[in-house]
Amino acid sequence: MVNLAFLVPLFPLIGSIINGFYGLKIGKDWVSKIACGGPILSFLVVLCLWVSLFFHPEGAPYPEQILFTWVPAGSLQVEFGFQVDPLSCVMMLVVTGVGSVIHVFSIGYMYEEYSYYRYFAYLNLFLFSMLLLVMGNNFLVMFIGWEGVGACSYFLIGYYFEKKSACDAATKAFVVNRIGDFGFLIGIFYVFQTFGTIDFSSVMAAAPTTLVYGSETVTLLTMFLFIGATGKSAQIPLYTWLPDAMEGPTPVSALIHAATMVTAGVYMVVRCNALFNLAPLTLTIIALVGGGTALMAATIGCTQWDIKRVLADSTVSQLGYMFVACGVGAYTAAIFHLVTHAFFKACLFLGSGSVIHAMHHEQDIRRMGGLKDHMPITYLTFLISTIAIAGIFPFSGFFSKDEILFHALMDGNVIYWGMGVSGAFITAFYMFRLVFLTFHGESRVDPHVHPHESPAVMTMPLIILAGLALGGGLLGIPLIHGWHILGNWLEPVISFDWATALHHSETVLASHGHHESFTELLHSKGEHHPNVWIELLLMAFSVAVALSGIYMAYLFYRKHPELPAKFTKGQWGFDLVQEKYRVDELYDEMFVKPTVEASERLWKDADMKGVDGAVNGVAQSIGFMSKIAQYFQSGFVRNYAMFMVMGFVVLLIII
Amino acid sequence: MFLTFVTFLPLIGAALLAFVPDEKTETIKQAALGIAVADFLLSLVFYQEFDMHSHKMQFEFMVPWIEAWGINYHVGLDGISLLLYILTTFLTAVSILASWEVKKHTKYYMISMLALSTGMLGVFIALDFFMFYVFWEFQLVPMYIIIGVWGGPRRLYAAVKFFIYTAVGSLLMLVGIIWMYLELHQQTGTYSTDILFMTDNLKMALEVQIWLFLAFFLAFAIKVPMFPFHTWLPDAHVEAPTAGSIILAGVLLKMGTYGFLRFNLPLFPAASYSLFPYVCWLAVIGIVYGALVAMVQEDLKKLVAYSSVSHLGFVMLGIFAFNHQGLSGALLQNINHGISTSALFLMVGMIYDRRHTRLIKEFGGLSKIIPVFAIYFMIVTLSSIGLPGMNGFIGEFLVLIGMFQTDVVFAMIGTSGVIFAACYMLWMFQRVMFLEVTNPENEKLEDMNLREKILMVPMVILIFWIGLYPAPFTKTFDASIEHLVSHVNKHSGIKHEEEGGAHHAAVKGKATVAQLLTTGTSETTVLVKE
Amino acid sequence: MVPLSHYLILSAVLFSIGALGVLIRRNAIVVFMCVEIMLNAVNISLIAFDNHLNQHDGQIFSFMVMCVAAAEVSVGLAIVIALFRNRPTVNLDEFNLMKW
Amino acid sequence: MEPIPAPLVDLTSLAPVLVLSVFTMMVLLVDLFVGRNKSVLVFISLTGLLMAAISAFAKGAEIPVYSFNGAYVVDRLSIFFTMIFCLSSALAILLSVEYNKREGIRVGEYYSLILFCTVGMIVLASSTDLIMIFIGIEIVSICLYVLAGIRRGDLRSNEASLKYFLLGAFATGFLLYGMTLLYGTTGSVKLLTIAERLNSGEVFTNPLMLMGVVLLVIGFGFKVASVPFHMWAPDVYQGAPTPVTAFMAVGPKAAAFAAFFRVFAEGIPELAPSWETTLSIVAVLSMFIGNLGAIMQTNIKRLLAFSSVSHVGYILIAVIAKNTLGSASLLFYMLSYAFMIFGIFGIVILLGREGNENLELENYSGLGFKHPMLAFCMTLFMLSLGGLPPLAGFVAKFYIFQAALKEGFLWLVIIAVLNSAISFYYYLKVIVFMYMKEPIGEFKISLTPITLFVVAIGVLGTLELGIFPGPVIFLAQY
Repeated sequence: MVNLAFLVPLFPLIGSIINGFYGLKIGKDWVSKIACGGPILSFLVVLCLWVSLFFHPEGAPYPEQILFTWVPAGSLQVEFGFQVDPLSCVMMLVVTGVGSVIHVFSIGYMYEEYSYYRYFAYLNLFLFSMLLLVMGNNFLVMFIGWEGVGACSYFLIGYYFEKKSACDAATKAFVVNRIGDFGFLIGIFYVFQTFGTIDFSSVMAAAPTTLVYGSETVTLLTMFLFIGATGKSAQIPLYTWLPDAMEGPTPVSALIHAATMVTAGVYMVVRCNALFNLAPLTLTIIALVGGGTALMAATIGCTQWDIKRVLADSTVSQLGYMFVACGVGAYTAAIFHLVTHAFFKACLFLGSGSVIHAMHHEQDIRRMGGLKDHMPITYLTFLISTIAIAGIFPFSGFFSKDEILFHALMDGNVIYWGMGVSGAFITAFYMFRLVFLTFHGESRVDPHVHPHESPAVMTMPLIILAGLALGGGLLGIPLIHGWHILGNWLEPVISFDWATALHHSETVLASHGHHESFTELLHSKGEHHPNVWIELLLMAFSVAVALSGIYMAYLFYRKHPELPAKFTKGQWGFDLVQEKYRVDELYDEMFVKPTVEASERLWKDADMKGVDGAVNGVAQSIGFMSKIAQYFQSGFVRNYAMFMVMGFVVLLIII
Repeated sequence: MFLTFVTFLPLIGAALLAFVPDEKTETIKQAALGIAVADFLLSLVFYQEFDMHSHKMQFEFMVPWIEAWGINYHVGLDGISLLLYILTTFLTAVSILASWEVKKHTKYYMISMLALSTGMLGVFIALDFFMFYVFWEFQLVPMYIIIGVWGGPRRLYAAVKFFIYTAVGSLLMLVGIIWMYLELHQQTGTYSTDILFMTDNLKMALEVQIWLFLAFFLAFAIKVPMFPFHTWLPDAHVEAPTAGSIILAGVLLKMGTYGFLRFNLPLFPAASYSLFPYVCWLAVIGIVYGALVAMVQEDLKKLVAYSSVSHLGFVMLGIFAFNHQGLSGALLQNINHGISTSALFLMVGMIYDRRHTRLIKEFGGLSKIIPVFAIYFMIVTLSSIGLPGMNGFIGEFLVLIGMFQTDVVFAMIGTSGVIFAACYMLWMFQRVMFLEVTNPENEKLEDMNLREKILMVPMVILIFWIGLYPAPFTKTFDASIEHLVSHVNKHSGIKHEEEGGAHHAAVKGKATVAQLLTTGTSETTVLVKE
Repeated sequence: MVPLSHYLILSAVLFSIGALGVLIRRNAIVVFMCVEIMLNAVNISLIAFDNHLNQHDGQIFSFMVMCVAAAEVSVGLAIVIALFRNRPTVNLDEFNLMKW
Repeated sequence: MEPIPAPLVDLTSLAPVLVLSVFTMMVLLVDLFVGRNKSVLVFISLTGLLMAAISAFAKGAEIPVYSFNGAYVVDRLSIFFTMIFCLSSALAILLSVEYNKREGIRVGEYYSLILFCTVGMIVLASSTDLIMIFIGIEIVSICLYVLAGIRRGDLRSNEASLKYFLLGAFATGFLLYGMTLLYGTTGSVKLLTIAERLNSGEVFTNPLMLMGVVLLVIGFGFKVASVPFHMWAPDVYQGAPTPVTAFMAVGPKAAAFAAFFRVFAEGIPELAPSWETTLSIVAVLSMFIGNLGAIMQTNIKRLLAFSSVSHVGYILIAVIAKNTLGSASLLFYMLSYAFMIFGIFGIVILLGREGNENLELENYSGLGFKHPMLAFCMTLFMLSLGGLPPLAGFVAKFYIFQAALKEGFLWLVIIAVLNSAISFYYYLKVIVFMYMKEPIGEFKISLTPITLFVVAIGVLGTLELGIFPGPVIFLAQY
């Protein structure tokens, strides 16, 4: 069964090749058929794989499909292989599933575009790379996908390449991602140096008995990997590219910058949980970064007027949640939130896409309002997803977010939890702000524009995704033991043998002379049965928080629309937030400009004057000397004789 | 014998071309192309016949040349030179096809091209120092003529600079060669300039090795070119005609790295070990410096030229990693750079033929006007950036992972080059291909014609082939690299008691990083544990 | 009996006088004369050495020198005459068509 | 009274000298009878040279042979040099044939002078006695004085010969004085005797002797045109008729070097510590000044003059090395130099035409594509002079460096190497003009056969010595 794995990425690849080279010839209909056919087919294959996993014997290693040896270099033998285990299977399902839906949506959304084929070629190519990323059985194959998705996002952000802003955004996205990839590469090097291999299975198996808990090796290693994650998943400090990435077509934002690519970092961390578990320091940093990002992005979200930018910021902050979960070692929760987020955020983006489509590419919510009558389906689905993201029972967001918050408090500390909760409050506020401003209230729409409901090809996906956003919570029902489907499903991947690991660390440390005992740590890691009441209490609290946020939004934007202006007028703080804390400018001043100027100087001064100047200087000095030498050749016999005598004297003196 | 034939075939062809009357340009072009292609096909035979499992020289052929001095005509191929050899024949064919539009003195152009090809091939097969030097200097002349006659406005300056700069380095190498030749006689009583013989039988103290290493280093470093010796490259590239740039970037630069692999490492292992920190510093400086400077260039060719400086830095880093990954990465990167950069120069040349300018600010929005060109250009650009799945990545990855095991610091600095590569390449691409069409002259550019497609398709195929399935390429040099690594380690290992500066340096480098982060981490880890 | 050194000093002095003449005089003919003086200075020292070592090589040598000197003078004068035909002067400083 | 010892005369070892002298006389005689057509003279002199070359082997295998009680020797050096002399004189004569027709040099003595000069060179190369050396030098120089001024009507020619003559005589004075002092201090004029006396320590170095050595350096230095005694070379090279220039650049220089080598390496090697430094300085100066002077030149003959000065610098290294390898490399270098120089001057002559010799570099611009073969040959010679493989010049340099490194003169070799890098600049300049500049006027070149023949010989020699130097090296070394 696993031997079908290679088909999964293959279909989109074929699609992209066909569309890329013959797209113009075969016409839009065929383009769309091929483009959507690829993902859907691979979705079906993934389903088969998924089913096959049910019959997988307990405890046996998960099957891998090795296609060929990719990079043979002495001790380093990298295979080009795919890995089908619960984790990757979940990701594949999400990617192909959501991917197919979004493809379908794009048919409607992009239909007027001239270079329709180009769009779908890129989109399929993206799916291909994303699937490589999740399916790769070693770091390097993952890295192909890792950079591949970066490249595709570069293409797709720069899809409207006549717009300067789009190009800049694309380049920025790629370069920032590259900075992350730099970290990731170094991480891979460390992995190879420590384990002598870069296959996931062997590395993870060897980790407990190779690494020492909290040693700087593992800390460095994981830190570098995490830098990679921050780049891809838009965390502080590398998050700035994501909001700009909204220059791309909306479905792209839905697929790449909400549902799939940006979650790659989370996936990678979870995939390497065996390593991260051993690096407490890294985990702390991850949690802090995640929480910080969640808060910061949320605050920014409150102040934006561009519908897509709001969603982008919310994406960033939701990713922050996932990292908090990783940081406290609640990998299931992270994946859980990843999945639900994929559903509702994709739905939100597509909804916004449908709105923008209806409004003829108007994205400013100040020129919207009262759309709910014009486009009911869009409104409904959008609302559902909004409630979901706000985390109201029983929508999917509620379950995943609460699980994260719960773990944040239990396994982490109150700080993380506080960050999470306040983030939740703000999220609820700005998401409903968005809803109110867009759909409710009297219309502020430009009279020439006549908003209308989008065609079925666009609404169907919305409905599907809304449904998932609604019911997605069922994957992880809390409280009742054993009902956490996702948890049970992922158990084999993220189970970690603390006992051996810590024991090994102790022995190693002992051999190096300093005796530390990890026993109490081991106990803390042991299976804890939290008090059900505490959990319930937390849930209630967070729901209350969300509701209050919603109410506040209602207060501000429905009841007293004049309030916000009062509060924000001339508030430097508000301006600061609205300008996204001026981080872009900061980076510009700190890194971009200096680099460019330095390069200029390097070239003009160091290279042309310095290095090359030296070379030419030698040449010129020789030329000068030869000029001087010429003047001795005066043409007068007596001078010649004089020189002879002088030579004689000189030699005589020397001898 | 067959090797000799394939090597000298272009020269013979050139000699024959000399008798064709100048007017018959078409015939001349076709003939030249025919010869080059034939040579390429013949050279493929070597790949076919090559025994991948032995590090020994193959297709060896030796006849006495100057008995009085014990100099032989001795040629052969091994894993290190095989691919470079084939690459040379390939690029010769490509560049002749690329210069189809040359109007001025076509005949002499083709003659110099073919002569040049023989010179380069000779460098890669020579197994005798005297011969090596002969070819090494010989190929300067046709290149000099090509730049000087068919080059751009400042061609004279560039040509003379190229020639003399290279000559200075190689002349010092000559002194080194003679010195070793006499020393060998002192030790073994036989006069011989045979490279293999010398490698096996010549024993030198460390400081002697260091001096000789430096003599050779200068010659090769100028050719590579490494950081402080690189300034001839941009001038030469900018002024040279397209084909000249292709050959220059594709093959001539590789002679330098080849020299390091063939001479510096095997002959002076101890010196290589003890000097490796300095070489690596130059290499990483070259990587970063080249990238930064490339970022701010206004001239496309200059940009690519500086990017070569950066890429070759990777190669040097790989060579001085002294381990399998690094070396195979370096060799692979040689080929990759040969392909990607040549392709870049090709495409720049195509634009140049259409617009007669290479200034970036003249362009913009081309991908709308010439989409096919845009696709190819994008692929080539990405491969030069080193996107995984394309050739550039494998090489850089291997180089860096190899260096990482030898010295962390250099590996890290080197890896940062990956970021800069993205910066300058994509920025260039954006300014040339994206945005609106600002310059009316660009409105009516015509897209690639058949000849240009024929030129580019093999390049692209190779780019992806090496990127996705490099085994056919790597397996040619695995054995040789194994042997080289063991040789170097053995002979420098002996010296380790006396010196070991190298290892100290390496260890120190590692230590510093470790300390930096340990001191940072250790107590914080404690903090977290409580 | 005059010691060797006297002869040598004499010849050295003569030689220097000749050389100095070559350096400072402008007239071609006079320059010849100075060269002749130098040669004769050499002859003196030759004879002196010869006498000192009581051999005959020195004398032979000095004879040779004389012949050669004669030959040189004849050639030299011929050259000057040829020159004089084209440019009626014997001032050396006027002959520098070719320089730098 | 004891019987008068009959002087032991060994005619066979003198054979080449005698043969050549006879033929020279014949030329003088025949010249009286032939009218304006001098081709007979050419024929006779060529035969004479051929005869001389053959008769050089009269001694057969048992070399070296010393005769005239150690004043005259036939050995590897002398025979090989005799070959070079005959070759160069022959080539010079061949060059002159058409040149003289064109430039209207109709004097028959011309050829006899060249032959006399050759006689002098042979004497010079094979004499081991200060007196003989002196005589040889003088024969050579006097002939050259006349040859340089052979174009009586041309003021430049006159000036050249005058300068050459005055300075030559001046230098002769120094040389003589040096010889005298050497003779006085060692008590012998025979190099061998001097050598063994110094060796056995009968005589020890004293200031006079050293002064003598320096004076010798000046004398020979002038003849080979080494800095700072080179000043005459550019002017004379420029003024003299082109074939004579070529001749001067090769034959007499080679002869002077032979004597130079004999005196210093075979005569007074014991004094090496004192003259090594002196000669090294002279060599280094020659290289530098020669190259620097050449860089700025626009007249090809002056350019070649300066380049020859720098080559003298390289060759002096061989003298300094003073081992057998040194002498062999000296031979090889002179031979290859002969080929190159005659080839180049052949081309120079071909480019000239009646009334205008086209000696400026501009006259060469565009030659490359008008007369590709000619330009190709010129390129070949230039690169060979620069020392680029696989050409004669490279092998010769390789040889000399080898000799020097064997004696441990690393620094000299490095300086030489750097200099040859500098020298590339002006050699390339010629190529630049030929290929990379547009022609200023179109060429009226009459490819006259004999001159072409000389050029061809030059090319063949350059390539042969470059690609298959084996046999010649063998001859030179053993």
